[in-house]
This record gives sequence, structure tokens and C-alpha cells, in this order.
Amino acid sequence: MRISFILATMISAAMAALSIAWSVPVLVNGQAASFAYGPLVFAIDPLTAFMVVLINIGVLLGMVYGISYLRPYASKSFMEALVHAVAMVTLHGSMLAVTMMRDMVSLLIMWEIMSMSSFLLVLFEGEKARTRRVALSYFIQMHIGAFFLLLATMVLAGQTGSYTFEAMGLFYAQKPAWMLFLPLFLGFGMKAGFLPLHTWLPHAHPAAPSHVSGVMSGVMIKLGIYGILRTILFMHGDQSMLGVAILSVGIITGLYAILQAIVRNDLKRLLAYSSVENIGLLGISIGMAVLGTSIHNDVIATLGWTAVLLHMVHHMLFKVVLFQSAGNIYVATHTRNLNELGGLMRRMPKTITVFVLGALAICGLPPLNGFVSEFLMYAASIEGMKNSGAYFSIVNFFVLITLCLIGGLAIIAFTKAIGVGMLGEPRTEPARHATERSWFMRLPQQIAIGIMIVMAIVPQLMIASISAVIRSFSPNSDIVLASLMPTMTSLGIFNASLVGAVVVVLALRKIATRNAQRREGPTWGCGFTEADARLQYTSTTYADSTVQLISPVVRVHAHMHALNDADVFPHARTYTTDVVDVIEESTIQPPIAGINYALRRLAVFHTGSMRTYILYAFVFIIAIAVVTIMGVI
Amino acid sequence: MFESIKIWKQQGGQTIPDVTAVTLPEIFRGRPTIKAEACVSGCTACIDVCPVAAITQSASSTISLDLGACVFCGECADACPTEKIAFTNDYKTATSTREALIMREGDVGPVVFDADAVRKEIAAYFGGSLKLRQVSAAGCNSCELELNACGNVNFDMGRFGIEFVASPRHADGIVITGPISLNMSAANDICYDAVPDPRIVILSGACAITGGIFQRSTELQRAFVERHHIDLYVPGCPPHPLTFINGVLQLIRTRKS
Amino acid sequence: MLSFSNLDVISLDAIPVLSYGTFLTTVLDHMKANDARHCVNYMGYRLPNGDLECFCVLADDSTSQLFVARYHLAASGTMALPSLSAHYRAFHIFERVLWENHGVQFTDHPWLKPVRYPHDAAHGATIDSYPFFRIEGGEVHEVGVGPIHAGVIKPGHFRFQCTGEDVVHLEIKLGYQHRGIERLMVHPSTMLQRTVLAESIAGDTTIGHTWAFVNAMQALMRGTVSDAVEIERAIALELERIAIHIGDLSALNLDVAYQLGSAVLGALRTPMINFFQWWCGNRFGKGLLRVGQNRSSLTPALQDQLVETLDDMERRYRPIADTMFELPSVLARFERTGIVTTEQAHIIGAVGMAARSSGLRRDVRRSHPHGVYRAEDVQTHVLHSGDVMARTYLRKLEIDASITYIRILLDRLRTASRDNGTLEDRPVRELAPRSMVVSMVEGWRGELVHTSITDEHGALVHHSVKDPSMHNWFALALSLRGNEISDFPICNKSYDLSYCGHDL
Amino acid sequence: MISIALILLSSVFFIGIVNRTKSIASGRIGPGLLQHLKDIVRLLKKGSVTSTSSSFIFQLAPTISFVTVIVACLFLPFGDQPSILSFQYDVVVFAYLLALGRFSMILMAMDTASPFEGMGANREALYGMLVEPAFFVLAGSFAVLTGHTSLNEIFRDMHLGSGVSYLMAAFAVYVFLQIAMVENSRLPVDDPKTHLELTMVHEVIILDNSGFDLGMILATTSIRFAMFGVLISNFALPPMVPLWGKIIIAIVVMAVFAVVVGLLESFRARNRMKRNPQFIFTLTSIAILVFFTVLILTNKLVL
Repeated sequence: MRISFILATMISAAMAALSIAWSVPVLVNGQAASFAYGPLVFAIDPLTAFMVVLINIGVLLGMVYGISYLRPYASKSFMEALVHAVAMVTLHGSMLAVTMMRDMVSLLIMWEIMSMSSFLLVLFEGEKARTRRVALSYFIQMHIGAFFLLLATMVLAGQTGSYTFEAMGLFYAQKPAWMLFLPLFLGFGMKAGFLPLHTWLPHAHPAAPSHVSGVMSGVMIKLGIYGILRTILFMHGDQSMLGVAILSVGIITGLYAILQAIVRNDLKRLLAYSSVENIGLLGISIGMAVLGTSIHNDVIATLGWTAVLLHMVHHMLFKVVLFQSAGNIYVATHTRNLNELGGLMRRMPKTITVFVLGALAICGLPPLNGFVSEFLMYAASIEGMKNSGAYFSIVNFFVLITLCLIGGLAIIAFTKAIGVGMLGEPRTEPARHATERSWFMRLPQQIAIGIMIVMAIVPQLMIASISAVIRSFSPNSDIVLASLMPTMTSLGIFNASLVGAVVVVLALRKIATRNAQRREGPTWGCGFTEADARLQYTSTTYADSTVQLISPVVRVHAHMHALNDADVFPHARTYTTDVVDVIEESTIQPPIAGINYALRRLAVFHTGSMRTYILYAFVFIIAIAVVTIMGVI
Repeated sequence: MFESIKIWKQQGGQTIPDVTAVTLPEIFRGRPTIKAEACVSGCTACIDVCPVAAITQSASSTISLDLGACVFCGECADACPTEKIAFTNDYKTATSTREALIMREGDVGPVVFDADAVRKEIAAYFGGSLKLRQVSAAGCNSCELELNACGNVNFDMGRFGIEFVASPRHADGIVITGPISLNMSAANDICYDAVPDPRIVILSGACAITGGIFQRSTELQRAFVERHHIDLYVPGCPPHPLTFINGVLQLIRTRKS
Repeated sequence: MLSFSNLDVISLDAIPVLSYGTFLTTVLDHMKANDARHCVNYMGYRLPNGDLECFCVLADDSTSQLFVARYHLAASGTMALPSLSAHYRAFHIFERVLWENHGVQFTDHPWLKPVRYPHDAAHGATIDSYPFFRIEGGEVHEVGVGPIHAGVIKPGHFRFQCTGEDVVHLEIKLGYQHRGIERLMVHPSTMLQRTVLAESIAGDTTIGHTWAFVNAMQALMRGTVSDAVEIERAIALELERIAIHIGDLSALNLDVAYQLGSAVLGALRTPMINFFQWWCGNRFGKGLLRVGQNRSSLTPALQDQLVETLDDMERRYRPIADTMFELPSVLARFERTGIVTTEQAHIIGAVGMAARSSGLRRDVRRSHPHGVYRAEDVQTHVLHSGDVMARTYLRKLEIDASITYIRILLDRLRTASRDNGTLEDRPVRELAPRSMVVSMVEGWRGELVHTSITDEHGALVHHSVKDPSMHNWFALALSLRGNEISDFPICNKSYDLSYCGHDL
Repeated sequence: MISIALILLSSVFFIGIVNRTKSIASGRIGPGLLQHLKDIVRLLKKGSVTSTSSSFIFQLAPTISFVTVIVACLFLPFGDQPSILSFQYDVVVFAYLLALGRFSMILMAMDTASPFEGMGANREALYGMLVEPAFFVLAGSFAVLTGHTSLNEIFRDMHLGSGVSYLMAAFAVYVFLQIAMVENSRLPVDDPKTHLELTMVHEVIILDNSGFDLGMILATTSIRFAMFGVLISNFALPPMVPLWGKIIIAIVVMAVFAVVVGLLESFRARNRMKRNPQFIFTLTSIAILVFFTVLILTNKLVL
């Protein structure tokens, strides 16, 4: 069955080669190019070229990983395997196509194909009722997003008589920006996962197989950001209110999502929330950049756009690394529950080391690439505090506080994931018997880590290579970038020398301790003679002190029959918790429950058979196309 | 705040300036002496009265007293018809060898501290800084209280860089108090194993050195004491803080010539 | 049940042997009759023919009465019995010891777990295996502390079931200190060996345990000591109380990192125990109490020195005690931390300080007075909040009360007779045959109970020691429920229970 | 250059002065000024015991933590004397270096599979997260005040003039002092003296470290403390004073800092663990006060 997937990978590789070949010159020259195939026009400007590179790297890493990840699923029927492979290629192609479309109608159609192919990918383990439920919820929510995009298209076409992107510029010049931007932001933001539209993401990403989760979290949500960037590209004039609005959504998204990540016990769920958090960071950066552009502060604008673009690539890389390592852990232990893991560092050191590096990067810590983009965000906010009036100072002051809170909370979330799930002693038998995965399953992550290291050491080259994209957002960016380059060069050298310093000190340590006697022994447990893996912090309890600070934003329901005063000798008790995403519970769950109820009544649609779902997907793609074109006309 | 300063002033310096030159009250039962004179013939009063069998009579009918077992109850001195045995107020009884704890007839001088028995790495590593992990191996709490007192304002052992620490990983040795019960022996081993090299072992109190009053108990497991080199014996029931501090200071400041 | 009082020597034959069924209903009826009754001891020993003879002693605090009942279990008969603990939780520890030492299976015992792990325990378990209560589900983490604690403290193991920083449940496992004291007591020994052994039951309660022991022996010898000796012993006991209470106040300050309090109070303990050194040559009063006599008496010179020491101590102690109980940062740690309700204290049968800080008036000096205490001039304080603050503040009140009481005793000592005892000339005599005596002394922790039983030759066949900690350890466990784990040290220190007194 | 030399020099005495102060405040003689150094030297010579539960992270973390603090020191200027490393926005680098050190120490603690160390790691992560905003708000405020974004330039151009600005500097110094107390796990957040596993933050994290690594950790702690000392003394270095004068001022300020730490630890009790977040929040709010003062000083905010 893997044959079909290998074949798919080869097709994808070809697509990647072709699209990159088209894109690189665009990035280098800053000149847009376009190719027409009949009525279909594929246009490549610097932003598209940038997205093309990002998508291709992410998808290829995912597909190479998928080849070996799929090995345990040999029992899948040929049909299912074929659908999976085709959906993967379709996803890749549609994502590339989305970035190349230049009018809302064709974008919407490509968007629908992208959604549907990812829906089929989520359905891969459709034999599990839970996966089917999650996929269905994903399906519904994606169409809520599509509906907003459709609405935006209609607004655009209704007001300007055209649905090309150029018409957006026309619209923004004449009408209040929010009338068009709001539906667009809701539609694209749903894909990206901005609050409160994120609710599908923490379910869909973990439910998909790990190679797909990486692609979805690392790449596909960036298409949402792409959509927002694309429309901002056509904005003019003072959009500072809009900037503040995006920024505020970003702040709320980032803080809320990282808090959710802290309380999650499911490793992939934690990673999914961390993706939402990074979308929040991107939102903050976009907001700052829009603000900077609006007040004609080129420094803030340039720093902001650079941070946005770099962080998109960075996040793609470490999210692929993290999801794939999580996939390796899942294959080795068959659980994603951190409370059932532990002790993996001694059993599968190479996988876990990669995970730790990924976590280091996603927490924005030096010396990895995550630090570079967070550095730019901080720089933008400090500039914002410094350079403008009180209002902007205070707005940026909130950004600054948010950035460092998110940074600190991310450290809690990822030290929890690593500390509880991978270090210490194994908590269950499966974790005890986990073994290292093959080199081929680790290869894509190592490649990604390699790219990350390069990006951390020579950030100035990375920025230079996307300067054309930055220029398209902020025309005067070249001057700012020129003055920023020495700092970025220093930062790169700093990153490299930090590693160097650690190596030097390690060497000195080795020399200094060569004569000292070293022994091994059990961890000091106060002389207690029965070691027990229960004597370790669990994922739930590690998060507890944070939860107590922030409830009721994050609600953890504990279930235990309480001990009362007279219960001197208590009877057996069980303690379990479940975490509620407050926003999900109050916004999306009631309608979804209603739809589910309706679907149960119409059981005929809900067959559980792959073919039916594929049929639905086609029906919807056609429906969307028809409705769009009808609506526009 | 003013109240605190008043208290602080009233408190003043409480520390014993020189721990090596304190005179304890006469009644304090420190190092015993046994005069070198013949006993009343056939008299075994001291041997009979001793609750811990610390007093033995050799073939030549000279008696010796083992400070390692002695609980310093003083009953032998009372029982002796000729006042041959007497307890002095000398508290410097800690020593590096087991042999030096045996008081023989005619021993009137201080307890011998054998410098040659001190391992040479002790002074090299711990001369100015020594962290100890205490193991209460079924001690009755009087030794523990006295070891705690070593660190209080009065005795202030910390000024010599000697401190008790929480983790044996941070420690340079263990101080055992109590007769080492069967139930504590495994924990005691674990604790010793957790101390990085080089490490020392100190036995504090009669119980730790010989089992003391619990010698005959079936609930002890004293293999540890036989298996390992003991660096310092601190006799007493319990040892006076000054005994302990002086013993440790002697141990870490002895440099073999 | 046979009614008697503290230090009465009763003939074994006067105690009827009940069947277990009758025993159970009789004891339960007696417990039901009056709320002020609690179990002070319940123990058993093997008769020469292998049968098990068990005694249960109840105390009625309101009437100064003690009650005893006994039953026999044939070596060949069934060992599976219904338990008293099923009805009154406070019996749990005694029944566990009976199970551990003699294999009596209490079928409906709610907490039948090992206590001391003697080498020949009937349950066969070793110290490495203890059936801890655990909360299932994989989301609670456990914290195991001990047996080797961070400080210079005795060994015990504390197992916390935690959700983050909060403790759901604490279980305490002891037994590390088991040295076989009760066995050594009946091992062929001299009276001096037994006395030294009594001094070593718990070094911080040297005076208390030794007094309880010598009282039991003196009673069995049908002898008395002079009034002066009795008063000196009471002074020694109060000195011990002051010294430990001050030391504990210092330690409590250390645990909340209030350095001034810990340093000043720590230094104040020194003159108290140094006074013992001046009096008897040992800082803990070891070697002071002997059967029939005190090895060194409180001479007028020493009495003056004691007055001086107390005056000086009071002068330095008042300001720091006042400051400490006014300092917001200290009070914030003590107040409403580690609450044990009166109901809980009653259920577990708490005694001494632990009971008095939770609203139960339990003080042997008043409820079962012996010797000097018959004058009823000692003051007992009771606090009701049951938190760390109550236990800390109770210490301050008791220090004050003890200072006052020592002054009263010193006055009485000046006029007391030194030669009206009957044991002066010959301190060690034969013990009364086939007798039993219960000796209760209120140590600083609470009631110390030594129960001695002799055979027909006057030889000691059983000597049972009960430290108040046997009851009170459960109070510590309860005090942690719902508290922060970082408050454990102050909860623990506020009780300062004895490990070795429990483990023997 | 001067600051790193000063930091290394004063780190030798820093803990010593704190402990001397505490000894005197409790009426004892106490250990000498160099006791901490002796402890470290002994540990550097000693052997080690490593836990069988732990991985290479346990071995690596102390080194990383040490390097981060040393490198962070390289960013610190001394008055108008430039630091060794400096570039725009290096305040961010400074804070993130400390965060990296914290990250590695947390993982090291979790690596030992001990509940105590998990507890310490948990607390460290939480307090680290809470204390960061206070630092950044201050850094941002000074960036606004001076118009610069590197530590070097901020301290070079921090001309204090009016009474309000001194008040602001006083607040800032107070916040930095308390940040130093939190970062170095001192009272009232943590108590380095109790030696009780259940109540500590920093000491429990290192419960399983021994030998060279432990020595390095202790050295890191004292260097980090001295680093905050130099940071604070930078507020008291007016540009007109000659270099030797500045050095004297810095030494005096640091000595006072150490004495203040010692006194703070002598006359109050530590917080209840759950009150700590609240305490750290207070620091952030004072930092926010500084920020608004700066806005007024720079005429951004007109009341």
C-alpha cells in the first residue's frame, strides 16, 4: 500500500521542483510572473513565491516522513491507501494553487479542494468513531469559513463589480475597510485558527496521522495567514484601527491558546494548541506591521513584516519537527497521553533530542531560529513603545507584556511535554518498552533541524532572500533592512558562539573532572526503598499551579469523590480531570451538537464508508464553485 | 522593626568564641579515668552495674572501659568502693580509631586522636568546607537534637564551614546516629551510596558505635559498621555538641606529615 | 470492666477473663457511656502456654477512673475476630500492633496495615512493602518523603497524594526506628538497664518516659519516694516541656524562614537544657531519675540558679514571643494552616497538645493526677481553632504556665520533706507478683502510659509503652488534607511527634 | 570589560556578605566571607554520582546554565564603559539567555524522576514566567526614556534629572532587587536556608546534582546575583565621575545590595507558596508605574 504513497511523494517532488523553479527567480528579482493555462491563470509574485517555498518544504518533509510512518497501516485496503495518497497530492497541489490564484472565485474553488483533501486526510483512521466525529466537525467548520469567504466575494463583487484581487484595492480605496476585511478575516482566520475560530484545529490536527498533522499545522494554517496578508497587500491609508484589532485578536489568541496547551495531556493536542498560539504571535506581528505602515513608521513596519514572514517559515519547520517526533513517540508507545509516557529520553534518545531542539525553538529560546523571529517581534514592540505617542506606546506595551508572558507560558507547556512525557522514569509498560525508530523516520526532522540551524546562524541571509516580499508590503523597507542587517548578523554570530561557548565549557568540564570518580546510582529519594514511577509530577499536576492562577479562563474539571472530615481511613478513590476549551464550549459546540443530532436522524448520510465521504467532498467542491460563480454573477 | 532591633541588641553575640576551650560544669560526665591501682580483690561491682557491658576485666585483672558502648550514666563510679573510676568534665572524646575509645587503667590524659588513621584526602578536600548528611538510624532523638544544636547560635558550627545538608549528593559524608535498626539499614546503605567520592563516615553516640543500650536487641542490622571504614567515632549518650564539633574539626584539620 | 486509677497496683486475678464477644460489647458499652472516655492502652502478650492474653485499658477523663478488661485467645483457636476499630477509629493502632505481633486477624478493621515491622512480624511483610492508600487515575502524583529527611530528624516515610501543590491525602508510614524496646524490657535485665532503656525510648521525652517507668516500678515495689523527689521530678518534667516547646518555636520560625525568631528562640533553649547539665550532668536529664531516688537532687544553690535562669529566660523570651505572634508574615503562614477539627481529634483519640489545640481537654496532670499533681495547681490551656497557629500559640501558653508552675513547685520544694519515702534505703526491691500497674504521666507531647504486668514470681512479663504519638500521628496526616504541600514542614513541626516513641 | 571583571570579583564575596549580614543579625559568628568560594572549590574537585534515571540533559544543563549567565554578563555595560557584546535590542537577548538557563535547569530537574525536583521545576517555571514581564516593562521603559534599545546605550544615556526621575529610578531599583531575589530564589519567594525538600524552589532542583556540576551551579548562582548587583549599581553611576570613582561606587552599591538582601532575609518570614504569584505580580505593577512615569517624563502622556 505504501507504493501509492511513494508514488504520490514523487509526484509531489516534481510539483515542488517545478513550482520552486518558477518561484526562485521571482524572489530574487522581485518581478512577478504568470502562466496561463486556458482560463486558469497561475500568477507568482514575491509573496506567492515565498509561500511556494514554504509549502513545498513543509509538504515534502511530511511526505517523506509519511512513507515510513504509514508502515504499520499495511492492513489498510488499496482503495483507502490510494485515496490517502491522492488526497495528499491534491492537498499539496491545491495549496500551491491557492497562492497562485488572482481572483476570489478561483481562490475559493482551490480553497475548497484544499479543505476537502485535508478532510479526507483527517479521515485516514476513519474506522475510529472519534476520528469520524472530529472529521465531520472539521468539515462543518471549514464550510462556515468558506461561507465567510463566499460572503466576502459577494461583497467585493457587489461593490466593485469584479472579483479579482485588484478590485480589493479599489474597494479599500472607496469603502470602509472592515466591510470587506471582516468577512475575509473570518474566513481566512478560521483556517489559520484565530480565536474564537480555532475550535476545529485542536481536534482535527491530532486526529490526522502525524505526517498530515505536521503539514496541516505547519503549512495549511499558514494559508489562512497568506489570505490575510494577501488582502492587506491591497490596503491603503491609515488602517491603524484595523491594526489594533488584528493585534488584539492576536494577543487573545496567543495567550488563550498557550494556556490551553499547558493544561492538555494529549501531546498532539498540546502541539495543536501551540500552533494556535503561534498564529496568535503572527497576528500580533501582522497587527504591529499594519500599525507601523499606517503611521508611516518604516522601522516598525519592516520589523513587523520581517517577523511575520520569518516566523511563518520558522513555525512551519519546528512544527513539522515536533509533530513528526510526536508521531515517532506514538508509533513506539501507541499513546499520546503524557501521563502514560515518560522515560523516553533513555529509550529513544535521537527522536527526543530532536523534539527538545524543536521545543527550544518554539519557545523562542536562543540559539535556534525561533529566537530570531521572536527577537524581531520584541524589537518591533520596543520600537513601537519608543517612537510614537502615548497611545501607541501603551498598545505596544501590552504587546511586550504579551510576548514575554507567551514566552514564559510556552516554557511551561514544553517543559511539561518534555519533562513529564520524555524524561524521568516511564510511567506505563508501553513507555518502558519503547524503542528508537528507524533513521528514515528521523531523517525529515533532522533535515528540518538542519535548516533551522542555518536560519539561526545566518538570519541576515534569510531576510535578504525575502526582502522582495517585505518590500511589497513596506516599500521603504530596504533602508530599514540595511540598518537592521548588522544586528541580525550579530544575532547570528551570537547564536553560533553561544553553542561554541557551551562546547568549550563542556570540554573544560571534561578535563577538570577526568580524575574525579564518577558513579551511577538511583535518584535520591530520601532513602526510600521502593522506587515507584508514580513518584513523579504528572502532566495534570505540573499544569495545576498555572491553572489555579488563570481559572476561569481555563477550566479543569476534577472528578473525585471528596474526602470528608470524618473519613479518617478513606476508601479507594479515582481522580480524573477533563479540560474544557471554554470558547469551544460556548460558541461552536451547541450548533455542532445540533448538526450531529440532525445527522443522526438522517443516518443515511453518515455511513462511515470512505466512498460516501469522498462523494460528499466532490459534491461540496462543485456546490461551492457553482454557488460562488452564481453569487458573483 | 524597632522591636526587632531591640531583640537583636538584647540577644547580642551568643556564640561560644572558642569551642576548643570551654569548661563544662564539674558534674558533666565526660571522659572517664581509671586509676592504675589494684581493685578490691574479687570486686566486680562496676562490671555488674554497667548497663551496657562497657567495662571488661582482662586476664591480668586490670579493667578497661569502652567509650564506644558507655552511656555515661556514671553508675560505675558510684558503685566502685575505691573511687577507682571517675568521670571528668573533659568533652574532647571523639577520635579517629576504635582502639582509642578503650579507656585503660592509668589512662588519665586526653583521648588519643591518631593522625595516621586519618585518610589524607580528608584534609585536602574538606579542610575548609565540609557538608554532612545525617542518618538517623533508629536514634532516640537526643543525638539528633545535639547535632542540630551544633548548628545553633551558641555552638555555630557553620563558621567552620561544616554544615548538615539535605541531599547526600551535596554531602561529603554521613553521620550515623542510633544503633542502625534492621528497618533503617537499607536506607542507610542507599544514603551512603548516594554520597559522591571521597566520602567519610562518622558514628555519633554509643548506639551508633556499638549499639549501646540496644546491643542485645534482635531488631538491629549493624553490618554497615563492619563493612566500611569509619573516619570518626564520637562517643556519648548523646555526645555533647562540643564533643562533635571538636572531633570533626580535628578530623578535617589533621594533615599527615 | 474493672475500675481503678493511675498507679494502682491491681492483682491480675481481679480482672475477669472475658470471652472475646463479651469483651467487645463491654468495651463498646463503656466507650458509649461517656464522651470523655478514650483508650489509653490495648496490648497483648503470649502466656507460657502460647495463649495470647490481651488487656484493654480505658480512661475516663471526667472521673479520673481507669477501666481494664482482658480476654484470652487460645494458640490453637481462631485468630479472626471482629474489631473495635470498626466502631471507634482510635483503637486502630493497637489492633494493628496485635495483628503485627501476634497474628490476630481483625476482619472488619478499616486500616489493617503494618506498624513497626519487627523482624518476626506475623504479617511477614518487610519495611519495603507497605500498602499505601493511593488515588488512581494516573493524574495524581505522589510525593514520598523519607525515611531520610532533609533536616537532622528521625526517620519516617510520608506519602502525599497531590494535585499540583495541594495535598489530597497524606499517609504516614513508620517503623524505621523499631529497636524492640518492649522486648528488651522483659529480657532478663537489671533495673538499671531498664531505666537506661526507658531514658532512650525518646530522647526528647527522657524525663517523661523515665518518670512513667520508675513510677510503674515503684508502684509494683509497693514503695514511695519522698515529696521532695516527687517535686524535683515534676520540675524536671516542666523544664523538659519548656525546653522542647522553645526549641519547637525556634524550629517553626526556621521553617517559615523567620531568622530572628529562630535564632533567638534557639539560643533560649540552650540555658534550659544547660540547666539539666548543671543539675545532673547531662543536657537531656539522662541519669537523673532512678527507681526510688533521683541521682542528684536540686540543692538550694541549684534552686537559686534555676530561679535566675528562669528570670533571665523570661526577660529575653517575652519580646521575641510577642514580636513573633504579631509579625504578619509569620501569622500568614500559621493561621488557618493544617486544621484538625475537634471532631477529627475526637475520632482519632488525640491526646496531649494535639488534643488541646483542637478543643479537647486532655491533660493527665489534671484528669488522672498522681503525687504532686493532686494539689491541682497546674494550669491547662485549651485552644479551639486546631490550626498551626493554635499549636504554636498553645506552646507559648504552656511555656508561660510551666514557668509559673515551676515557681510554685520551687516554693513547695523548700518546705517539702526529703525523707518520707519508703524506698530511700533500699531503692530496688521485689516486684509484686501477678500484678498489673498503669502509670500515666503527662509529658510535653501528652499522656505517656507505661503498663507493667508481672508473673507469679514477680518477674516482669510484659511492659507496654505507649507514647502519645501513637494516637497523634494521624492528626498530622489529617492536618495536611487540602493544604499546600509546602506547608507540611510547619504542620509537622507544630506537632513534633515522636518517631522512636511510636516505633519503640 | 570592567563589568564582567567586577561581576566575577564580587560574586566571590557576594553570598559571603549576605551570609555575614544574616549571621550578625542572628547573633552568631557565622562563616567567613570566602566560605562560599571554599564550598565551590571543594565541589569542583569532588567526584559525582549520577542518577540512573537521568539522560544527557542532566549532564548538559548545568553547563548551559553557566554559559548563559556568563554570556548575559558580557552584555552588561559599566556606566558609560561599553560592554563586550552589544547590538540593538540586546535587552531581549539578555532576558532570553536567562530564560534559556531556566529552561535547561527545569528539564534537568525533570530528568531525575524525583517528585521534589518536579516540584521545584514546576515552581521555577511558574515564577520565571511571572517575573519576566516586570523585567521587560522596565527594559521597555528605559528604551522609551533614552531612545535606545541596547543595554550599552541605555545606561550610557540615562541622564537622571528631575526628582520624578529619581523616584522612578528608585522604583526600578526596587523592582530589580526583587527580580534578583526571585531569580536567585531568595526570600520571600524561596528560602535557601531551610534545607526542606517540600518548600524550596532552587535547592530542590539541584537536589540530585553533585561534584563539578553542583559546584558550577553554585558558581552560576553567585555570578547571577553579582550580575544583578552590577545591573543595579549602573543606576548609580553618573557620567561625570571618573572611572575609579565609579568602581568604588559600584562596589559600595553592591555591598549595600548584599547587606540589604541579608537584612531582608533576617527580619521577615517567607511567603506561603501560593502567595508568591501575587507577590511577583506586585513587581510587575510597580514596573508598570515606572513605565507610566517614563511616558510622562518623555511628554508622551500629558496629564
